[in-house]
Amino acid sequence: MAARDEVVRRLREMLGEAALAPDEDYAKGVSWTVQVPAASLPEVLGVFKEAGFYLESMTGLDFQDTLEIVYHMNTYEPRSRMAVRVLCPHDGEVPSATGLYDSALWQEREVWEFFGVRFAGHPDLRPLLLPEDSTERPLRKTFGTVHAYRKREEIYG
Amino acid sequence: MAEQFAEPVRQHLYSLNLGPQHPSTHGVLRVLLTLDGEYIVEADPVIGYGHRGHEKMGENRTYLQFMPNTSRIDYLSGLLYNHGFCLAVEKLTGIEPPERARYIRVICAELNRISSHLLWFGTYLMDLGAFTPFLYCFDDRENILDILDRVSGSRLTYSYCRFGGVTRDIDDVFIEQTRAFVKRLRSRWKDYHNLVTKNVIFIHRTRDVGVIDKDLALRFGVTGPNLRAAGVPFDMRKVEPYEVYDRFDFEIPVGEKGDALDRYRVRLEEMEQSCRIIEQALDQLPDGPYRQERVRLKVKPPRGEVYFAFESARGQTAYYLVSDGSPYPYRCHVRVPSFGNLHCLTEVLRETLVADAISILGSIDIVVPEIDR
Amino acid sequence: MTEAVTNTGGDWLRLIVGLILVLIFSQLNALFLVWLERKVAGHIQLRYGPMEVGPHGLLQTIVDGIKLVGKELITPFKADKKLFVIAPVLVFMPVLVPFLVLPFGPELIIRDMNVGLLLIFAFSTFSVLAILVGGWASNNKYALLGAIRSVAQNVAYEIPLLLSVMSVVLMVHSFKFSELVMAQQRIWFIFLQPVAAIIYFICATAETNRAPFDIPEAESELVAGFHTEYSGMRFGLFFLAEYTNMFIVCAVATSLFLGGWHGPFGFSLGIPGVVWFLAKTYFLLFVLMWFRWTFPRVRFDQLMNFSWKVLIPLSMLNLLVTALVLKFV
Amino acid sequence: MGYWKDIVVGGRSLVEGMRVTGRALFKPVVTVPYPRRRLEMSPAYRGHIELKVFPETGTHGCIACGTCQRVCPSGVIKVQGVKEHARSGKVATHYVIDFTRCSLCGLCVESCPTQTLQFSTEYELAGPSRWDGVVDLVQRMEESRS
Amino acid sequence: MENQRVEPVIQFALLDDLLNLARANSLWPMTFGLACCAIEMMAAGAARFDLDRFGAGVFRPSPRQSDVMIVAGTIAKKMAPAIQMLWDQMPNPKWCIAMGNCAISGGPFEYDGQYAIVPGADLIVPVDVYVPGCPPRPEGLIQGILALEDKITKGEDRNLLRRFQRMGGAS
Repeated sequence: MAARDEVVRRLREMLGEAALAPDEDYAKGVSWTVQVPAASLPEVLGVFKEAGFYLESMTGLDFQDTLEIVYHMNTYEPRSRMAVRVLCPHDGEVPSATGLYDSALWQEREVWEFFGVRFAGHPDLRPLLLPEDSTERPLRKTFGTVHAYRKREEIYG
Repeated sequence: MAEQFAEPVRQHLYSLNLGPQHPSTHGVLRVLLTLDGEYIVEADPVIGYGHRGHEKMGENRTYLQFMPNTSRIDYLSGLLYNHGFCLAVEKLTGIEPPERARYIRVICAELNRISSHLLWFGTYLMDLGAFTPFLYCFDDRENILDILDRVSGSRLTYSYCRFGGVTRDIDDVFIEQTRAFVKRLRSRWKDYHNLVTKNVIFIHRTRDVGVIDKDLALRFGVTGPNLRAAGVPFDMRKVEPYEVYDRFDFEIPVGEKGDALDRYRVRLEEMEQSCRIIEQALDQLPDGPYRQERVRLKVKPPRGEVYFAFESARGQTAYYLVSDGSPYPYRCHVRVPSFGNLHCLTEVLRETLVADAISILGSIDIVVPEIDR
Repeated sequence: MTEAVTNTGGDWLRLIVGLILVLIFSQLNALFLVWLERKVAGHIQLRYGPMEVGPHGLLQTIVDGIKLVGKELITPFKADKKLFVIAPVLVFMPVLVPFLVLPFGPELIIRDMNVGLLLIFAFSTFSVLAILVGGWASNNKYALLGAIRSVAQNVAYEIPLLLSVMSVVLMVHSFKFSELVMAQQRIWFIFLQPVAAIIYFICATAETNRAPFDIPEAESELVAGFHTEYSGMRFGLFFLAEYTNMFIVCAVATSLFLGGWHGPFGFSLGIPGVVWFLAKTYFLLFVLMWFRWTFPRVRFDQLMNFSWKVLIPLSMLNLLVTALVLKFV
Repeated sequence: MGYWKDIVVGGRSLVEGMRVTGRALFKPVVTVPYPRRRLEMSPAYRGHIELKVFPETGTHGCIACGTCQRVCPSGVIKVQGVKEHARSGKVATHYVIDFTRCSLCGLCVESCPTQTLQFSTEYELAGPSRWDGVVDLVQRMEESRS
Repeated sequence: MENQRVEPVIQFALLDDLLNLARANSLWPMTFGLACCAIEMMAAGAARFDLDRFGAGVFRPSPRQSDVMIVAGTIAKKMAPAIQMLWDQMPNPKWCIAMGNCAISGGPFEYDGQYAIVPGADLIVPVDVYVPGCPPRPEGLIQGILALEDKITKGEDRNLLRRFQRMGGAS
């Protein structure tokens, strides 16, 4: 818990109160959600790295109006998972986290390969799971058979 | 004239393909090795040969229809993934499974964890060149498969759990077979220790080989037995207790240096701890319904998301489900432990021999279609 | 085995009959050993091993042989054609020659040369060259790695092998097999030279690329080692050569340390010499197979350290002690 | 002195390992000689699905409602039914499954309103052609009944 | 992908029968597991359902020395050229067993809009025997291998070394 509170304090100074949203009873598996503008992503991840967090998982979400990347950060203490959410336009650009976390090397290649969002500063952005010559973005909602393609506020209000 | 003699020693590096089809890559992993003689200069694992598109399938079928996929992502701990997916959806929808179902799930999950570790133990020894322990482990593993087959109907890809319980109740034959199995497995430790743990060739092949320390584990997101071997007691069953794991007392085995020998010891000890959990769960097994009746087949969770992490045989696995109120998940991301475990190889394999590379690859226990999802 | 060959034109007749017998015996022995290995492996691993092909799978290796003969022989495109084709023959040819001097029975040595032991070791090093030729010619990185490892391994284990054998030869002052075996009339040399026997047996397993030292054709590392590119009967020849080599190494061990055709402590209990010899050899072969299905594989540099730092000093020490004891006793 | 101790300890551990495999040599064999002796399937075993014959009606109870067809994740089931006369319910005449695309998840068996589906205990299905897996369960039931 | 069987000009009936008998009873599979079915293939090779009893237990790692390629698991599109190359590297009298629903028809992963897998091994390799199941039991794989043996010797009765009924009861 200590590392998490320390990170929350520093993020509150950096991004202001509005960006942080607590989730008290840890029901949804995340204790704090931080909405971060793309530009200040490296500093935010830097704060996490100093506090001893590791990059648990990176997920891309495709909505009609925007694309969103969710970084789940966690450390070895109970109830200390935090989600960092970054919005970026379709085929937009997000600063890469490979400088801070080596695990981002592959995870960013995967998000790029499936969603088409470029990562500035990534050493070698080439397909990871799909064949080398593949150009299609399979996890985009416009690709293949999918149930629904919604706007972001229809889910997150 | 001088240049003619001062010929710089050109390093003859050549690249070797530990190809997609190789006896010890546990599936279809290709590692592109740049070798200088026998020493590895650069190792670049190429994955994707087992990519089946689980996450895309998550978006065009209902929650319950995704169930068969969960036990095929990591087919060695199929029941653990089933169990995790059910818990994630139950957290999302608020369904409460009856007590008995929770205990049945924990017993079957721990049995599945033992069978996954046994298979790892066998294939790891086969990578090191000893064929016999593989057959002994499969002999034990067949017992577990019989027990789980008796209750779930299949040997490997169980679709046994449902939201709100399990498909079939366990009977006393199951309980008696499980107790007999635990007793038999405990009697086998002595043989395994004599045959493998004390064996001097095995010790020389695994001590100080492929050291994954805390810092490397943090940078690459390594979890599970590989992380615990580095000395960090991080086990989701203790850190974020889910289901009924907080009612059992079991320790988390921890290693010191994080080399292949520690990973081996941690996994062997973990099998023992799973046996303890099973025995305690069998003692406290309540009776009552094994499944909640009023659960609709087409579950409609409220809008929102859940990130549910649990401990599979290979490490911390998590389902990130985003629901838009319809019976179809909007996004279904699976955080897979072997992804990080394999990724740290690019760092660990430098300056090691080819024989060591195989030993390290075997000791971190990866399942390739799980990495490729 | 014919008892006493008549002396009219004795030598030539003896050689021809001996050669025919050697060819038949070495082929049958190789087939039997392959079957024995699969059965021993099976029963150690709590399973049957070959069962359905003939009674208890006896026809299994014959059927394997026929199938291998019927397979297509593939020569890789960029392989060095001539060397690639010769290598299996080169491997198999030197393996037959040592049968000439092996002491099967008191009169059953085909040609009892006084340099019998040296001949065996000379030809055993020849097969290493053939493996190198085979590995290099198949233009496959795995095969090349396997071949180079095999050369380094055989060089490293040749020296302790010879040193341990020297301590036995020192006691008998001759390389002649018949004298070596006769000297063990009452006491087998394994009781006088236990260290040399153990060192010899370890080096023998390394020499035939088996058990914990099977690095050249390490299945889990180098796909199939030096015979990765060989298909059909070419691979069959490598296979047969390995098993015949195993027989020779165990036969030499029996004649040097376990008293050839003598029964224990001189009592031959009425059993003919040949039966004693074959019984002991096949027991040693069983121990070799037992090694293979128990131990993991040694890593390459550990293999080298073990030979240069442990076996060679020990065998030298043993030789020194034997010389001193012989000098003053 | 570590040099000698290593050799002795190492040697002893190797002999220890050999003792384990040596003992295993004389242990009874674990193999089930399959074609000669078949294992008895567990009650819950999931072979491919088949239609249950109800004793009272003497035939299957499928009313071709299509619930299983909709619930199947891989779309393996195709059901065709016909109404004998206006008022009575539908009865399935063709129940075709493509077993080579079934994942044995059991959703159809659970969701069937008349509980007429069950798992068979069949596992010897090796065949020379890919289309052996396409089976009409109604026809199969009639053959097995006659 | 049908391959025409060119009949050899000179026909030695007896020799062909002997060779077929030998090939049927010593099928060396190649260690080639893709996904879940690979585990059941290992279980078939292990102690309880011992494949070595039929001479098929020698799992050769290199395609040069193996006779039968058991495609066990889902064939990803990225893996298809590798399977094709392995098939070409095998020496000629070679056969292929498609084990498991994924290898036969894409199995549970086949739906319209699937971008990642090849729906069926017979699209890239000529398959001789199909073993359905998800995953098939080890006995199912043994049935497949025995069915392949019967196909090689053109009929179970002509397999002189066979002393049991494949599909029938225990002999």
